[in-house]
Amino acid sequence: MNPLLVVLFLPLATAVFNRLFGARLGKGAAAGLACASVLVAFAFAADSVLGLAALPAASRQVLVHVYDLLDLASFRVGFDLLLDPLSGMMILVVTGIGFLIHLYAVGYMHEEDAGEYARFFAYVNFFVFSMLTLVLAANFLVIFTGWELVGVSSYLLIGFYRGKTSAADAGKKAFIVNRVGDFGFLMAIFLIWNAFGSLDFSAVLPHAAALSPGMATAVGLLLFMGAAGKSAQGPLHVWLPDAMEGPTPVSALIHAATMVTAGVFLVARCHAIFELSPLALGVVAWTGALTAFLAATVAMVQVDIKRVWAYSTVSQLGYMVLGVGVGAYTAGLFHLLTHAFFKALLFLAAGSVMHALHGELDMRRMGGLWRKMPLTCATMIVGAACLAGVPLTSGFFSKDEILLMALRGPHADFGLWLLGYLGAACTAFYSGRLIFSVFFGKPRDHHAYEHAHESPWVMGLPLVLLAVGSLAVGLLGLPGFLTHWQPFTDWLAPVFADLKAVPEASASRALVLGLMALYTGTVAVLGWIAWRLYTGEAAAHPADGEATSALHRLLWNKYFFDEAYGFVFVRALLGYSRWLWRWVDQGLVDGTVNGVAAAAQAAGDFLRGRVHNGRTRQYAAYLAAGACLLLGLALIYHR
Amino acid sequence: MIPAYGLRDLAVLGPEIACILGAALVLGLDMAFRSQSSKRLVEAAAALALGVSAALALGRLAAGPGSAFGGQVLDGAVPDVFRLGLAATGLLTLVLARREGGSQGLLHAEFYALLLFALGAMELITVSQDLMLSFVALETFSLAMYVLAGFNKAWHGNREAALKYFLLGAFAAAFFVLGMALVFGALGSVRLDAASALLSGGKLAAPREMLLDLGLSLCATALLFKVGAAPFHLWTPDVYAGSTTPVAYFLSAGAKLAGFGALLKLLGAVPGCPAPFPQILAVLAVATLLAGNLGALRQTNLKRLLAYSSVAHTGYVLVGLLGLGTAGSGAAASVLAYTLVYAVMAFVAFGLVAAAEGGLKRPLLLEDLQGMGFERPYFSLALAVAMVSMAGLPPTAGFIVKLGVFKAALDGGHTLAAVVAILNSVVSAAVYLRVLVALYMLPKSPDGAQGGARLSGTLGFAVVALALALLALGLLPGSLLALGSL
Amino acid sequence: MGLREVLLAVFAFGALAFALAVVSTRNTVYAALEFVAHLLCLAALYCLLDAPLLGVLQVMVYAGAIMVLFLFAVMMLDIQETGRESAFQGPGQVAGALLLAALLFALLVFGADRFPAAALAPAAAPGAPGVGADNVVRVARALFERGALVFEAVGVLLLTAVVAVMVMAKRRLEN
Amino acid sequence: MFGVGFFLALAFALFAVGAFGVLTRRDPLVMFMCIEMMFNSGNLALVALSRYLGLASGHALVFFVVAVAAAEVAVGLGIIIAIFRTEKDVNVDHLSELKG
Repeated sequence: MNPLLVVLFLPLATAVFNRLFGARLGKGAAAGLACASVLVAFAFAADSVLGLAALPAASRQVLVHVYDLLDLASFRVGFDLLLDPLSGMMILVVTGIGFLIHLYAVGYMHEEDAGEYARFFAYVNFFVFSMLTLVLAANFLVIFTGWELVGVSSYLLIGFYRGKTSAADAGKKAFIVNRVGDFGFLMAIFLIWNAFGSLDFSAVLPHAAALSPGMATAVGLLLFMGAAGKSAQGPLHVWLPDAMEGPTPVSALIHAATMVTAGVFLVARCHAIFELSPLALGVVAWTGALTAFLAATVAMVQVDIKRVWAYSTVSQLGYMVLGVGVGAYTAGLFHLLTHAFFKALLFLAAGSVMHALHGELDMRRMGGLWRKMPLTCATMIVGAACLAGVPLTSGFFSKDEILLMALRGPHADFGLWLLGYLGAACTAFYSGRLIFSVFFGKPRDHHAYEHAHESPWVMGLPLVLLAVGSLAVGLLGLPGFLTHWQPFTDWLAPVFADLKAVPEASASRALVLGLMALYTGTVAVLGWIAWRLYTGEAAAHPADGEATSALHRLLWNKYFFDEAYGFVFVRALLGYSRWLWRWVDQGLVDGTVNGVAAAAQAAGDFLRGRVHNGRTRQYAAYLAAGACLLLGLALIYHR
Repeated sequence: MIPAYGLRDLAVLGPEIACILGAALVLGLDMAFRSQSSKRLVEAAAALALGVSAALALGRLAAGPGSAFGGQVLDGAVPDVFRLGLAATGLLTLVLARREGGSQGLLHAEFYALLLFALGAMELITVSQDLMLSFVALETFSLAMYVLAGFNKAWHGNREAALKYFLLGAFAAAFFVLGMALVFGALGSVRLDAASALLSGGKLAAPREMLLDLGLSLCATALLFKVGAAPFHLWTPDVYAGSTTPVAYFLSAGAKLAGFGALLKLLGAVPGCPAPFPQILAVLAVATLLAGNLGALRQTNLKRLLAYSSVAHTGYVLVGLLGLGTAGSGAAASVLAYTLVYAVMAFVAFGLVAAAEGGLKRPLLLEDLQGMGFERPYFSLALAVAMVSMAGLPPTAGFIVKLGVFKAALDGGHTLAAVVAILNSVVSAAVYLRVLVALYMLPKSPDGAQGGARLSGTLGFAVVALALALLALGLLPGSLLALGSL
Repeated sequence: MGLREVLLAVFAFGALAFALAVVSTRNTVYAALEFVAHLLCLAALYCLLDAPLLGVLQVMVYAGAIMVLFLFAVMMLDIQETGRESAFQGPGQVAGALLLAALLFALLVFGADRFPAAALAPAAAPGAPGVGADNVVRVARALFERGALVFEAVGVLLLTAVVAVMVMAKRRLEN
Repeated sequence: MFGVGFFLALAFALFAVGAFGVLTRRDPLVMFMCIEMMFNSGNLALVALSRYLGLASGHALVFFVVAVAAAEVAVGLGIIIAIFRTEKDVNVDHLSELKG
């Protein structure tokens, strides 16, 4: 039996078992089983990937046929799995980080009763299975199935806390916004089916050039519509911040590390189609860049730490999409990999803080926590440093590569780079802001501070492992001028071997170093500004809706004026961000989504109230009108 | 010359004859044994008749297409599977009636007899090539259905449902009569095979073609009324909500199978489905999808929700019919597959409604399901599977059949209708999600249905088995798609 | 204009006039009687259109049996109550219904009557045995030879109707 | 003057009058009579067309339609009587509790 089948189906089997019998087994057994299954899956995945690595680079593709989904004379689709360097990397991420998050959840969820506990692990295992189906798919039908399954499991987990209306609403929103994206994906699949008569990647992607330019653009844009829904790219990002209603490990696993990267994965997988259409690639890149910048500015004013990380995730996904949009697939995927580590870490650390403070998430009520929870503090600083792009961390290398490609790559554009750069500056600011507000300065809520405590080892261990991983994973993709040892690029090279021009930035070493210096300087300055603003006694957090009084305080307090114009600039940006969040993001984008839903409901109510009013004779009138309609159409369109 | 009809002709109608003889048997048994114990006997006889009918339909399927009674009847793979599906739907209705019948006053010989008469007529209409025969069959099952809808006259809802259904159904039937007259004027007969022979031979002058189109459109009105296509659908929520649950299921699934079987025959009269039929179907499909999905969006009464959902599903099937003009689009097969899977999904849904409303003196509401997810795990999982399948998500059979109808429409060049249909599945996701939210995410409501929702006996077994079948067909859709090669 | 034409005109006018009377009469009993008159006009038209068998059938089954059922129902339901209420809903609904009915009529006439002769199937050659001469024999052949299956189906329909009426007529089905 | 077109037009007119009656009358019995009127208009069209085409098979169709209509009347009146037997007021509009 192929080890891939174990990787795929073991989590499913455990999920089913835990859902049915987990509650009776007790907590320990349910959790142990769930963790063990993912660990075993990881081991088998590693084994498969090692086996793949042993093959010569050009033939690193293993197709596993599970069974025929349908087999007609003209048309065959199998439940086929494809292991290649791309999916190999993804299964390691899903099972590896998935395992650490399982481990963390053992501690995090321990207050739930046995039934809920087993249910949680069943759902998470089911999610792992769904995500593996998605990444291992060898044709569009299987990838769509996986795509929908992760949607369903994400939805189940967002609404995990029963009786919480906000959780149910968030789950519904996530599901429906994703359906909008899926509509595009499904249309793309139909177009591909029509054009190629097959859904197998092996029959479609190598022959993508057969598509007419217009068709390639249509397919590309529709595929990206699906990708944007899953990867929370504006304006379909509205579901992701609300999705934080779910348990924290879920946020870490699904809404940061794995599922949301599915869109990036899809674009990378179908790059052959995107490469045919400069328009589609342009839309991808600009969507990514705008999302990266705008979401980063919104993150600057959030006070709920999970929401900060949520908008940060939207922003970082924007970078990945920007990366694949400018043709820097390897760079985008590398950022996917590093982000999976450090964002999982950041969410889990946030969960640890939340755990310590009994559910408190408002950073305005924290402060000085480093004394109480040094381990959480240290690991979160590591994660935030990676996120902010502090030099020599993994995030620094991966983001640097994307920005370089945006400036000098095959589809470069200065505007893309500028948006990316500004977004990176904002990222540095909000990362610093969060760390300093939570862990440094003076405690702002003494009662909560007194009761804070470090989390147990099952939660601490994953934090440490992820912190180490976050730092170490950067070594896989050091910049080209430092070393010729490029394991990540080499590993993915076979996947992107079909690209005509090797997507390498044509930049001089001086430019590269200059840019690195620029980023480093930016991070340092903004980090310092954040430190000054958020550790002092007069911590600069305005209360809700008190933007004017904060401005007032700013003017009143000469201290800030003395510092630097930078503060004024930051203030202005903060004001802008607040405006962006409140009016554009919450008002316009979210409002549109809600508005469409409300309009549909109003139309439904109209139908029910006015048309279905229970009066037989009125029904008969509609019947007669329908007959007239039929006759009229028959007369108009007669042959 | 007297045409010689013989046993060979009767053999083609075996499945119908089995139903009708079954009805006679049921009435006879009831008269012979007037005791409590005869109820089981009557039920067994009805089940036997349906089983025989199904077996004979299967036999006809294996035997290949057969023409009988001078071409008035023509079966073939698609009609035979429709007949099989109808017999199965009848059996499922018996299962539902067995559970619900006691409390809803359905366990009478007349109920079984009317059900069998209706099924016989429904099966007949799917093989009929003669509009007059179709009309008689249509009226036979309509009359039976009016009375089934009002079977329990003690209930106010039953009375209102019966009257509404009857008045509107008779009104729709009048259009059929006039349409038949116009077809007679155009052709000199009311035979569908005559129409297709003349049309494909190019022997029909343009004005006569037009008269034929008008006549067929009017006939289609009555059939579209039965399947609940907008704007002929307004009776559905009222009648489903007013009838007893087994009858509501029979009205939704049986009428869809028979109605679409008949529509396929009707459109077979115009080979290649030329204008104006695609335009008519496209307009109706869009209207039906919107009416069904939007109407269901805020519905709280579960039976009404299922009625609107039934309307929406009719819309999807109409989308599939759009591919009829294009060879190789598999339109007929997609319609067949969709209606069959709908019958299964609807059974699971109505079966669970029946299980949950047991003993409740008012209609079952969405809030009664709140918190069931964990108290009644099997009930809830089965309902969840049905809802996911109705929403058309993988890996369920609902997804596969939706793909089939979308593909048929796209192959027929009806991109816009397909896009509207796919967009509608976004709306419908919201509809079915509300059921899942109630089951799994909301706290138990204080005055929710108490004690019901237990899956037991034949109904429990059938519901769980068919919910699993929906999943299995989604994962192994080969058999479903094999319908395309019929 | 011969006698036949005059009779046709009279009965056609009568059929339409009584039809209008049925929909506009408030009292149900009168409406039923007007409907009988309408049916009798139709029967006369059938006879004039060389369908004597159908004319007789119309009188016996429709004007006779069916309308007796209607009148019986009117008696059973003690109809006076509705008589007092206005028969129609508000003017808006009447106007809407009028519009719909007019539209239906216009579409049908426009569709079918635009090509009065060409739109119809070719008529039988002159001299061929028509519908008039041996009408009963011809109808009988059509009914029992090629129509045998439909005839059987009508039998089942009537049986179904008997059972259905039985269900509706029983005061309460014993459990 | 009295060609087939005339009778078709008459049939359509009767059909429309019947439809108008169904849409406006509240008494189920009168509604039902109007439906019967629509059936009859179909029959009239069939008779006229049969005469024009010289086909007796149209008469057979009318025969069947009458038989079907008779069955429908029996069942329909059964339903109406069963429902309104206990009501004081015979009015379809009063049966509109099922709605929404």
